[in-house]
Amino acid sequence: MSFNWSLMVFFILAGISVGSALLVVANRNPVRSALFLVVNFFVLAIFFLTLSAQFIAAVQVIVYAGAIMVLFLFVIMLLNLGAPEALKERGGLQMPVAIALAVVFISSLGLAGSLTTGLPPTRATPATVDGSPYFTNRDILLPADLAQKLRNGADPATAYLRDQMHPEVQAKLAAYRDSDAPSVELISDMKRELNRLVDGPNLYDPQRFSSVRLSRETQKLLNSASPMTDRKRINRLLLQDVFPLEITKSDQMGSVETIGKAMFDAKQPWLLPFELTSILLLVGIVGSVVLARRRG
Amino acid sequence: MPGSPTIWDDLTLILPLIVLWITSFVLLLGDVVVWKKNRDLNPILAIVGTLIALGIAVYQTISLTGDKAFARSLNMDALAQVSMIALLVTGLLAILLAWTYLKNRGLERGEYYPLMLLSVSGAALMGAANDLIVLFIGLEILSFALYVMAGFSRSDIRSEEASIKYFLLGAFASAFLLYGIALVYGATQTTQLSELASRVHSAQTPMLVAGIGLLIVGLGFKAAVIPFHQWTPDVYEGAPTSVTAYMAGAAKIAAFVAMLRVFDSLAPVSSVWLGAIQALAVLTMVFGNLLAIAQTNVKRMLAYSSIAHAGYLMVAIATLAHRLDGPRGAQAGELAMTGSLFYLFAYTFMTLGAFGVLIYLSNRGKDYQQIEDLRGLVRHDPRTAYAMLFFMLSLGGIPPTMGFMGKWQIFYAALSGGEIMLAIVMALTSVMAAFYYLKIVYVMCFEEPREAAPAPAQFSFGASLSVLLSAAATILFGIMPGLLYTLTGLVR
Amino acid sequence: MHELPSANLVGLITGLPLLGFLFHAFFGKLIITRMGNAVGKRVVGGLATALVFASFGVSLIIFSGLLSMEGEHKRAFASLIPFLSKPVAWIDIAGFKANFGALVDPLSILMCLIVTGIGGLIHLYATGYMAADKDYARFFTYMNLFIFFMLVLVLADNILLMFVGWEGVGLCSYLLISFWYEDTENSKAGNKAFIVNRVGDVGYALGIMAIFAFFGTLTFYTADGKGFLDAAIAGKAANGADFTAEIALVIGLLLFVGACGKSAQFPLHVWLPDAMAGPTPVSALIHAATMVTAGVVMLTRMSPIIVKSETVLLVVAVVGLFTAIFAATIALTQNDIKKVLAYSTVSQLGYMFLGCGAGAFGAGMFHVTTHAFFKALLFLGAGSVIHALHHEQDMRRMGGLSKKIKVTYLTMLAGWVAICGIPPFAGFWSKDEILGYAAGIHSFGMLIYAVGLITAALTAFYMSRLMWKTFWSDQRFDEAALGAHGHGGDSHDALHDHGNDAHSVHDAQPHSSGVKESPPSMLVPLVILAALSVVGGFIGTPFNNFFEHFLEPSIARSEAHHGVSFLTGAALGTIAAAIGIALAYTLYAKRRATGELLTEAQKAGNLLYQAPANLWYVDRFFYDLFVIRGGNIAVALWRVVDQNIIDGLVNAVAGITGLFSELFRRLQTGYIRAYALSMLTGVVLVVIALLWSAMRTMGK
Amino acid sequence: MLGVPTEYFLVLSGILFTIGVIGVLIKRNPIVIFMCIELMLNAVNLTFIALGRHFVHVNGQMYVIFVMAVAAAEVAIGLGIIVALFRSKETINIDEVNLMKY
Repeated sequence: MSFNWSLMVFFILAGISVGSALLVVANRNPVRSALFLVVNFFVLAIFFLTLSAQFIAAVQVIVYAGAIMVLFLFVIMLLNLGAPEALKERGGLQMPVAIALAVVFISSLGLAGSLTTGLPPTRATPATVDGSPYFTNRDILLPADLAQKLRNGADPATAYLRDQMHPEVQAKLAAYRDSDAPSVELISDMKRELNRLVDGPNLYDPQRFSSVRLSRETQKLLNSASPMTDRKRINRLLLQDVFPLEITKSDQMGSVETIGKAMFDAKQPWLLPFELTSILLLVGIVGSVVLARRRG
Repeated sequence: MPGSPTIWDDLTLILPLIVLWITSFVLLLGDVVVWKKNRDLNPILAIVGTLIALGIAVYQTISLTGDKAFARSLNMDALAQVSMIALLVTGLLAILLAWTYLKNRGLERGEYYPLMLLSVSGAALMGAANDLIVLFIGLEILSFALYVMAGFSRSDIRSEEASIKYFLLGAFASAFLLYGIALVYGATQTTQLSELASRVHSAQTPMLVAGIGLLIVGLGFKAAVIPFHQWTPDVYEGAPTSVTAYMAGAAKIAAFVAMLRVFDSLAPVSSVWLGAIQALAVLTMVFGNLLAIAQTNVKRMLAYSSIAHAGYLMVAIATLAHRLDGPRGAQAGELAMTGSLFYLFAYTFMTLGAFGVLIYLSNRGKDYQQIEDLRGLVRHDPRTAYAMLFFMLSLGGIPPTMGFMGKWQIFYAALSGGEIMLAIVMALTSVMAAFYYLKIVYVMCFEEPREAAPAPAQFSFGASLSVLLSAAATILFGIMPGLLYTLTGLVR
Repeated sequence: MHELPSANLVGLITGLPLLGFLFHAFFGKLIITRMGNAVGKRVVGGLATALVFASFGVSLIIFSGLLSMEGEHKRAFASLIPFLSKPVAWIDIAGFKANFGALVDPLSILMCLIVTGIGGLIHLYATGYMAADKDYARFFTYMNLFIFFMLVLVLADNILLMFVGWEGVGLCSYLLISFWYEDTENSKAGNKAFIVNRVGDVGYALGIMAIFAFFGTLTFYTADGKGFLDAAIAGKAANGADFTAEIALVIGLLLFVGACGKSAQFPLHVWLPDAMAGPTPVSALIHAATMVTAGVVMLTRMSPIIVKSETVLLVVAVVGLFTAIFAATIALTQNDIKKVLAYSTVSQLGYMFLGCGAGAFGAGMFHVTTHAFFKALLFLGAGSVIHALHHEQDMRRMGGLSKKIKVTYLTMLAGWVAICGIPPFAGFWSKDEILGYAAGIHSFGMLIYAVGLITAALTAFYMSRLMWKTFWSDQRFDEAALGAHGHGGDSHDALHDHGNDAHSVHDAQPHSSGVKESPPSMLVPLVILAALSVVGGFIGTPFNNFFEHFLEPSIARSEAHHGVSFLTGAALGTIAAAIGIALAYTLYAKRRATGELLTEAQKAGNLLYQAPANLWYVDRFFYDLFVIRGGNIAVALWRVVDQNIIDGLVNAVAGITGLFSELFRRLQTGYIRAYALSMLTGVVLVVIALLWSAMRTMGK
Repeated sequence: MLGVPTEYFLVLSGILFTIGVIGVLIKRNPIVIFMCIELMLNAVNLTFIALGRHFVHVNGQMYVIFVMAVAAAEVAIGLGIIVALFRSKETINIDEVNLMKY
């Protein structure tokens, strides 16, 4: 790699975001502060986009830059706070001490390596993002469900896949009970076997996969490519289609579909917090009503 | 699928919360649409709703149906259930107090009780959270309602000041908490507490350490631990007294139950955080008590006292660190859990009782806030004075009150866990506490009333009942701690 | 019989006063308003008294049961809940267990008898003394509550429950001091009492911690020998660790600090004289006969731990001895009759501690018992005098009462001979016993003995002074003026000038004037106590020491022994008392008219040297030596040490804490930015501390 | 931007967070203080998303959704409080909100 373009873009955007953040703080005029905050939010939205968080990026623009900042500006205008002279900054120790402490804060985090060396070992380049077809333990999102499905073998595809697995693993699956969380070994076994299936011969057979809804990408690949060259890719996609929720389809990690499915899947821990945000918003509404009423 | 939990089982587990939510909807709509003028219906319905929720919670606790719920985002174990009971009791007493207080002030706005019930549910969620993000949302539900309630007295500039101080500092603190959650997630790839417990040991990276530090900050703010405490006296003083009473009890319970949960699952890396918790505990005990001495306003004094009590509870958290050090440590950890729950019950009863006395007295038209206002109370209102005396003795940890029993349990836990130094500091600072609690007793009993014969306080059902219930509990559970221990002892 | 008969009745001992407390708390005032002042008060007071006497009766039953018990220990475990014979769990929390149980043994039952017996008499006295009080019901509510807590204290079978009783009596004392709290000069007394007691309580609480940390239990004794005192006697903790003298030193000293607070030992004695502001029955019951001896009871209960450490014993003895002589010298200078008795109490408590310190816990308890008789008597007698003189407490305005209030005078006389240590009255036997043992302490026992004898002489002197000034000198008040316009003088009597509150008997007979003997309800207790003061000592004579023999099972064996033979001791003790009385006679008998020596001496100064030719050389010598010099020293002691240094210390501690509090509260500036800054400081410190400690542990 | 290591994003978000902290500490206008708090929250969001990408985990993004909901409710309440304060005090200088102290 001669020149890392993406790094350069990153640094440019990072510079803009830090600069706009600094200007939010440094500006005396609250209107300008708000506008620089909008700039900052937009830059963050771009970052989100590149971090495979398409949905969040959209929400960032709509909710933050759109709704929230408009509200801020509205209040500033309402209170007629455009004139910055009203709030002359006073001298004193507060500012230097505050800045010094904040710098100590970030540098202690940085120097101690909290932000740079703290990440647990993981693949340098995520499989499904860079196209590698292999699974890791983390790709198995719902190990319990995967184990259940494999054990039950309700449809021919699942049953076939299970039968292809190592007899020992099959025994383990048979012994798996719903009430237990799958052990780490079982997860590793399943991952290893899935990777073996990916490596193995083409899994596709129209009969076998008749009850599986194939994604458009899979169909395209099945129709067009020569079976030999894209065997691994096809196998991976087929497995994803058989276990749509249980294993990652991380090339679409940030899509509305993934997020929506995760959000409303009773087996994932997001349903409750999602419902709770409605309570939170209710508190917000009631609170604003109380605050907005005239005195007395 | 038979055997595995369905969504209905999950919903059953949070049935008390659902009752609270439904009650708040009914109150919100009813106040605007149905019974526009009949203001007394609001507290009555709120009480009914809380009582139903309390009944369900007690039933569920006794029948021990608790389990993880909502795909492990909630952990409705005994700790969650018992803390929910504590919160509902706090809510109940606070509604009774508010009934009197709001009526006296002409503040009977329909939104008060729904806000309070919603915040109770938020606090209960904090106590039940098995996921840091649920904890965060619970905390925000609790806090948002409290920010608004602190500023509920719109004609009082102090109330608004309390509101904005609480809001800005609270939001600041919760940003730190959130950053802490993010770093813990980065270090362990999970935010579920039950998962954390098994992962933290192998993930002792600087990122985890910094994350834990920020969690301490975020939760320490809510719990009013020094040096994250400075909002406490101002907000306690400025907020309407009924809100202060509620806030003192509910926020303390929620923050400490959440802390117990978090640090229980962080016990495998206790060597990392124990020192900081110990230091904060000492700091909080010493300065909380010290600062309370010079106060002349009862509400402010009780605010510093609440800080001091947070210090005692931090001793329990520090004891939790020894949970994995052999059988003695495990026993100490259990004791710290059960002891702090007992203590939280005690704290909520005696604090709400003390504020209740202020509210009851304010029934005379004048606001009773200064210690001076209580001069010679025993002469013209002996019953109220004795109730206050009892709450002060209990807050001071003098037997045979509930406060003593609670303090003793934490003391005992600290001793069994080997936190000898903290136990000694706790004993010494308790003496310091005698200075200011007894100042009130002294002023009430040994000084002449300023006015010859102030008008007797009008009888007010809400405040009287609330004070009576608190006093009864403080005495009963002080003499017979076993009764409450059957409940708090479930938390192991 | 190894079982205690009627063990199921033990709970009644505490139950009956508790019942009284609850009844009066809820219905007392109602009864008085409904049934009228006269009848209602009789019902309330009578019930309160009857319940305490009933409790005394139950104590007697248990006592006789205990006597009939066989076996070495004479120890039984009962419940504090009436009609249960087995103790029930009070706290049973994850490995920590404490019973709501009673330990019935000679020590506890002796104290029960004293508390309920003397307490009952004082209740009876109070029905008369408080007859005109408008808060009559409240008074008896507190009194019954006090009896309950005191009984919990002495009966508790574990040190935590004892602590509950300990704090409970403190609370009642606090409430009862405040009962008539009007005088501004004493307005800080209540606070002082509480702060000083809290200092003691910290010692006690830390002692409890230390006991728990080492022994792992807080129960004194158990049936199967697993209590911590069992362990202390066996010399092994439950986990097998040796119970060494060092551990005994730590625990013993901490507990001793606690005992000092409650029992008013130097320098924690400052609260007791001020506590006399309460009604006289309260002074007699709480601040003389029962509560203040709790420290001695506690040390006796803990004797298996205390005797293990020579150092602790010595500290107890020295502090006790010093307190005894220190307070006795102060008592010389006081003019308020109750203050004299208060300092005398402090001094006598010092004797009791001296006994404990000598390892003779039995002798200490014996003095607790006899002191309860005669000091209760003296206080009640003083109350009777005060009442007769319409709330005059200043002895300078008394005199000549021996003929006016005969019964009071005669009973006071009995108390006087008892406290002076004249054989064969009660005080003689117990004081002699203590001094005898004190003489046996180490090599310097004789020194202690000598100081003890001097104290005894001082005691005899100041008590005789009190008698002369009150009863024997000429009358120094205008009888007609008494009662006509209330009360004369500027005494700092708490009973004095309080408009709305009780004027007790005085108000009951509003138009009477002159000196009146008290009503029978007050005299009967006086007579009974006088009889006890006369003959009470015979339970513990060296010839047939029933008392100490009875108490033996409760007390650790120590190496205490008599340093002087009985006859020598008795002779020396009597001589000391005689010297004190003679001195008082020579000084006061001649000055009957004024009864004033000290003040006149200070005023007149040199004139006295030019007094008439028939000077009694002895008189002048003693006068010069003891009254002018000694008196000045005593006054100086009182003024400088007591009023300034110790009081000052207490105030300084409070002041310094307050100062720091004021200082630090300035950090609370009210600015949101400042608060946020302090939060950020906290954040930075916490994060850095965590990272630092993590790096250290990871580096390992 | 696949080639950018996750750590870079973490450091960037740390810096943004710190700038927010400084703003909270030195600004006098509560609205701007509040904006700085929003800045802090957004910095945390960036952390979450970067970590989510690192772990190929949808969790990181889920957290952000909740944080955004919290932020929205917070804005509603916070601005309400500020407007209410302005109405009664006629000033918005946070240093004049100083009735209660010591």
